[in-house]
Amino acid sequence: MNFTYSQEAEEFRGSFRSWLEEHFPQEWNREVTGEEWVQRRKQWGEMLAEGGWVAPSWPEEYGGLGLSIEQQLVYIEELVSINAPEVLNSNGIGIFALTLIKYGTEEQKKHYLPRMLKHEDIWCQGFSEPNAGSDLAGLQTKAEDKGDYFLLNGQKVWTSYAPYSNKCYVLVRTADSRYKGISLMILDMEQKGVTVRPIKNIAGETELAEVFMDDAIVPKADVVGELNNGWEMANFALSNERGIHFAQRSLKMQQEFQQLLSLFTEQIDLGKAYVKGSKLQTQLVQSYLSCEILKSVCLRNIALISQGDDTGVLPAIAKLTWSEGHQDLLNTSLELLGEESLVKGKHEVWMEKFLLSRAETIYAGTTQVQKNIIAKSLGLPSSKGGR
Amino acid sequence: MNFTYSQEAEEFRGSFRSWLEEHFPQEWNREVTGEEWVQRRKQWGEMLAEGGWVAPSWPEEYGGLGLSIEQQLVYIEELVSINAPEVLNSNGIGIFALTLIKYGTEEQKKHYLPRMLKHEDIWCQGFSEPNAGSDLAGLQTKAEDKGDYFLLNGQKVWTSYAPYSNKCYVLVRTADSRYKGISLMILDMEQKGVTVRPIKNIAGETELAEVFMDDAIVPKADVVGELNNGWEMANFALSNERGIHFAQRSLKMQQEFQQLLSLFTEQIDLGKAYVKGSKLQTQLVQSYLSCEILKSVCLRNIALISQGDDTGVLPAIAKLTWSEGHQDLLNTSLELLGEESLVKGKHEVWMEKFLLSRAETIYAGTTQVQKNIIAKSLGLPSSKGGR
Amino acid sequence: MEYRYSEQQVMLKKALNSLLKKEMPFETFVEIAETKDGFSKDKWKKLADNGWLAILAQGEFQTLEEVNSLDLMYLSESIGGALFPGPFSLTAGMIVPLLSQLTLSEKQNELLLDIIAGEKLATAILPSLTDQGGTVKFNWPELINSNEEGKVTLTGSYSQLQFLQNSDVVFIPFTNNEDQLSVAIVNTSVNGVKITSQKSVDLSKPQGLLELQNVKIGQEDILSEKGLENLFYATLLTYFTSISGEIIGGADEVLARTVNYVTERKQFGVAVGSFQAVKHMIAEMKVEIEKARSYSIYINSIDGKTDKATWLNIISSRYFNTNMYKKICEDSIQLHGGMGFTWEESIHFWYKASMFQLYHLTHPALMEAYIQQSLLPTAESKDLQYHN
Amino acid sequence: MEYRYSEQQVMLKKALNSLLKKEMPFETFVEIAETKDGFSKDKWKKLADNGWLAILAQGEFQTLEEVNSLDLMYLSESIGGALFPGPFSLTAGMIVPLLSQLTLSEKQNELLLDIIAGEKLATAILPSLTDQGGTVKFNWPELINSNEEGKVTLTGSYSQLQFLQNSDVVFIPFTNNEDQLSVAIVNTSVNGVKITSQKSVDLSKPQGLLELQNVKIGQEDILSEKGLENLFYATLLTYFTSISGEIIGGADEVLARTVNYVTERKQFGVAVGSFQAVKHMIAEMKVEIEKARSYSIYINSIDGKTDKATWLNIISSRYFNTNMYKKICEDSIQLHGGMGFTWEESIHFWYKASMFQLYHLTHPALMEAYIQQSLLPTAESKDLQYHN
Repeated sequence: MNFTYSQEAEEFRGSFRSWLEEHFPQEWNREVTGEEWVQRRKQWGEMLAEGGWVAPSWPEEYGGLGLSIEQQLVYIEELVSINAPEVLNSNGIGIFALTLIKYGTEEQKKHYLPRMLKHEDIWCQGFSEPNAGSDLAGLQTKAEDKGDYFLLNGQKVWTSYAPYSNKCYVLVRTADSRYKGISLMILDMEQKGVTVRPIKNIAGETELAEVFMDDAIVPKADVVGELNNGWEMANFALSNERGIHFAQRSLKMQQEFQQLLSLFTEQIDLGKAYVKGSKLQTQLVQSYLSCEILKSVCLRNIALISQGDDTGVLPAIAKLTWSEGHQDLLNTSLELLGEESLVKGKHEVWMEKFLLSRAETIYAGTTQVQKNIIAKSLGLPSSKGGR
Repeated sequence: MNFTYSQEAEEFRGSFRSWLEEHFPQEWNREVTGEEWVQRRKQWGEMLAEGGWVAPSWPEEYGGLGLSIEQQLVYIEELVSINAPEVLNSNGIGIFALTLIKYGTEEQKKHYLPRMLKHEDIWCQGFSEPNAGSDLAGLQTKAEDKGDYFLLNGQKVWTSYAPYSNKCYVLVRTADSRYKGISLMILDMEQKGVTVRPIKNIAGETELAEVFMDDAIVPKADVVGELNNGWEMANFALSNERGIHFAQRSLKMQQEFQQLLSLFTEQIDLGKAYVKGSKLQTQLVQSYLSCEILKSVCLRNIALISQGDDTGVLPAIAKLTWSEGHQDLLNTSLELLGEESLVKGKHEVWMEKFLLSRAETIYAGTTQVQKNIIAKSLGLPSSKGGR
Repeated sequence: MEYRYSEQQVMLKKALNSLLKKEMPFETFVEIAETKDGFSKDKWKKLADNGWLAILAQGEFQTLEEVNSLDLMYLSESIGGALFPGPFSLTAGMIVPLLSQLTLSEKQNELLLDIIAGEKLATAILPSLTDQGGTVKFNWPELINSNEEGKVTLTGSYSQLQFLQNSDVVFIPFTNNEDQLSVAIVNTSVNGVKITSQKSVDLSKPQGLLELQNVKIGQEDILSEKGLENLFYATLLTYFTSISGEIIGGADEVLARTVNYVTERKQFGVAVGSFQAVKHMIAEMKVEIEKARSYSIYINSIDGKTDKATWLNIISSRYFNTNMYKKICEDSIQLHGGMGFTWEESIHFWYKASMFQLYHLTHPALMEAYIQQSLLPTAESKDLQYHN
Repeated sequence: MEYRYSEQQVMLKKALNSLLKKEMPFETFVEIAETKDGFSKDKWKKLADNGWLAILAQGEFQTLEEVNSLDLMYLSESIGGALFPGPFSLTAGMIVPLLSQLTLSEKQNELLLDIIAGEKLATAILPSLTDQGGTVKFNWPELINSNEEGKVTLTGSYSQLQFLQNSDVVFIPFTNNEDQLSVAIVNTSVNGVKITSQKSVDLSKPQGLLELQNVKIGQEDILSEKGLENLFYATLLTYFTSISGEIIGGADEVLARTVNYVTERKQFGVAVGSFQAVKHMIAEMKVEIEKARSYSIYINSIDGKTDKATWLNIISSRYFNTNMYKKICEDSIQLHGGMGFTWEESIHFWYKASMFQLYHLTHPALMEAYIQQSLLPTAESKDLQYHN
């Protein structure tokens, strides 16, 4: 058992940190929202790409850093510590690219990967459908073989950043078989057959969208991997998220906990008596525990990946620990603010974060789906569904 | 909406209270356990019977008081307020007797009811089996028609007070049909074919027992109601518990809450610092709420019964509120005592009560079964099982 | 004992429901919430036209006999279910019963009639639960006031006053030199009054910042009769009862929508509602709502109230109800899956309303402390009346 | 980074497991618990014979190199899983490492060898978490002592000392005139020592009442070297780590038994474990256990500990673990249905062991307060070392 970083990881930290110190814009301390935020994410992606730092997990031959998982953790730590924005193409770079590298043709890789790095193409994910969320394999978007191309008809939902994307990696139905009838394709969003309709989320923002395909065209050269092998590729793509993804969440949550502590002190100084009540003190302790436990679960997970071992149900446990703990932490921030949390003003960011956090027990496998997975791993009969 | 007692109820209170003041033994303030406790319950049953007060819900023609539900509530209130023991035959008097009165023959009623009142027969309930608890209809004890009598083979479990009983009302399988193959019979426990094996419960006590039937005989005259109509009668019998039963639990719990408050004060006076900590203060508030809410749910339930209306899922809600709230209340008592709760001594009763309370979310329909019932009432597809 | 609503109650409820169905269908609410800052004078007048604002009016303004706070709670369930965007509970539960029990001048009388008719909208500063030297009780917000030449001068500010930006008058309680409670009736259009709309997350209850700079109030606009404070607190109880009704009605509506959703919605080829995990969550929602309902009805129906016990009851049930409401909405969002997270699925409107309730006048941590001190009174708090 | 046990660790674990399987199968535990008041000297010696009590011994007593508290925690999981009825953590985690790091007289040396060999059983009074003037920290129990003619006289009582009735000696810490910590080694058979067995609900950890009446202790039976207090606290950390292992191992065993039960047990014609509500409860149990395991391993593996942070870590994980253990057992009982409620189904033994853990030295409310004050230090508590 050993949670110290390898020498290589620390070396990487040194060089990355120097680059960041030189290049990360000081003025970005000022937080921005909306369109400005999206542009900042794009700009940051371009800057990192220019420096060669944008794709930590890709092999070097494709323009990545070829980092070990420990180094990737360091990469994330450094970015979180300076409060850097996530690059706009994170979905493509972190999830789809590795799938393309494993399953794609040389032509596809040569064409798409450099453009992705440089943020010339912005990618979104077309997996979920109105009737296929937790039940992803129930997807119904139809791709009809028309000789040179496929004709796509159907609808995707929960497509993050679709309004800003020109490419979408999309799962479509190419045969009847539930799992063996799904294919993965690259959809050009800038065509007549594709309509994007932004969905307002609970906080009133519109990063999410529905994507309608109405005789949309995908040339056969844009089919990824073998036809009808999409289910395997989708699982591969989603599994890429698991390791480093939760470590990032964990780091962010630790940062938020520190902000919460400051808020506590601030409210006490303002004479808000309820802060000293039993309820909030207990909640503070619970949030501290969640942060520490999540950190330890994530490090255990990464150590296992690092040594090439199966992580078992740890990703599911990390998901549950994070999503529930994070919701509770943000809920505590509202309790600290009391009535003030309701209105726009100095502390409005907490309400926004809180509202957005309601999705965290839903996306990337609902709480109930995670529990199904864990129960199955214990040898209990498999089950489906639930929320 | 009106939760005041009717005049008749208050009149009944007056007369019952006078009788109790005159007859309830002062020396019973001293609590006893084990065999002594059982004897006290029997003696109290005999005393009440002698005064004509033992069967509040029975029609007067059978020796009961023929009380309205409101009067029954008053009856219970008066008994709880003086901390009277439950009569030993409560299971027979409160549950089986009403079934016998509705479904039994005149001979059965004439023979069994007076003996039950006077505690000449002590009754236990033979419903649950090792593989038929939540799934009661899965019972397997077989009753074979032998002309004049039935021959019983099988096993019952969780039979409260079986070691003290000489009669048992027992559900047996008389045909294959899951629900339409169950019959209700009166089993004489004092015969060769019946063996009672006490089961130690979690607190080390042995009120519970397994009952083994090995060619036990039930004369046909002791079949209750129609053959194969046992399921209906079992449901009728169990539903008798629902109204007044929870009111009794609620009253007891209010009493315990007062004791808990005293314990709080006592521990504070002893300088136990942890009592003032957030955790216990919050738990105290929760227990207070549980008591008050349970009281209001029970009164609503009784008011509905009183006016002849369907109580819907209120009994299920009362069961959940009581069992969970009661476990929490007792848990708080242990937290108040801290390490002291672990050993025998002045406050040992709290640990005993706490351990026994673990069964409360299991018997009389587990928590999960109650939730199944409630979900079904909302129009969701019916489901079975769970814990 | 009786657990049923009377014929009159049932008739009133039906009438209100049918009005709401007609005037405040969900699309109308959404439109008002999103485009009209949460208030429509037109709809408010519709409510008033039918007499609903005077349901608890007393004396000469009384329209129905034998109507009490429990009736109001029952009716408010419909208001909360429909998320009616207007200060119904404040007006019908507090302002109208309060004013109608006072001796009013002709001008004041007219104001009350205007309020009842929905011609004028009024809001009020209310006392809130605070911790004063270790004892939690209701306290008045502090406003600087001076009393010169028969005029009272008010200076100070008050944040997050409900429906302020839509109101014609504000009732402002203040303590006069003799430490006695008075209430100033301040026209929102007079000099020295500044009103700023504060964007609230709860779109059914707009809030505003009130700033007063040397606002002079003449005696004719001051209520100060003897017993005013007690009456104020008595009607505050009715107000709390009414918003309890809003909570229970809102939670009920959310549950109904959730049951509907999981019944319609399919996953793995079957209705989401057929998964046991889903069913149990819904059952738990039902349990919590019925607990809240039983408790609230009970405490509003029992006889022999004493003042202290009444406040403990009201705070205890409010503590339970507000938590319950928020939890019900959160479970509902979870059960709606991705849809629950969108603006388009409607649950978030109730969710945000539940957050308004959670912190409105009575922070949950202070309610908890209030109950604690009532159960285990310390030397300081033992003999206090809990509101003054 | 590495998340795997070394070959040596795995080998040790296997050896211990095979010993436990042979010497402490469940029936044997039940017999000892029910008929021998929770201790068997014979079984204790079997554990000692294989060197397990000296696993953390230092200096000349050391048997293995590079063994630390994390190894002990790993091994203690097996002890907790088997509910081994003996003071393993106290002996191997605290008494042996403490004594082996002190300068001992020949007689004391012999005692240590006897303890390691299982010939003599020792127990010890430990400091516990208490609230002192608003600050929560570890404090020594108070015993009256006087120091005359080179002899120390002890008077006082201490309740619920683990394995007291089975012990040959008791280590009793006391503060001497110079406010320095000393430890008296008291033979339980000497005059003035009265021992009463206290029937504990946890049948794997018998407890007793120790009463001392003017017990005179000679200098030869007093440990008082410089740095003793710090060493005492350092080994107290190991002790807490070891009982964390017992907790995690116990919870693991309860989960395994539960999974087994719901897989075998049928209801409505199918295994109970196929109901989603059951599966989800079990999944939650697994989650909580793995959280506890991850956290405990992590805090015992990180470098660069500072004293304050170490105590916060130990208390935080203990707070989590003890609650987790109790909850796991409660869920298990629920999942066992009626069987969970009987003495015959075994879960109650672990359940009761979890209750011992919950209150042992560190009441959960005080742990919570300890964490609170570490996170939001007040003026008084800010600069304190948390144990003295």
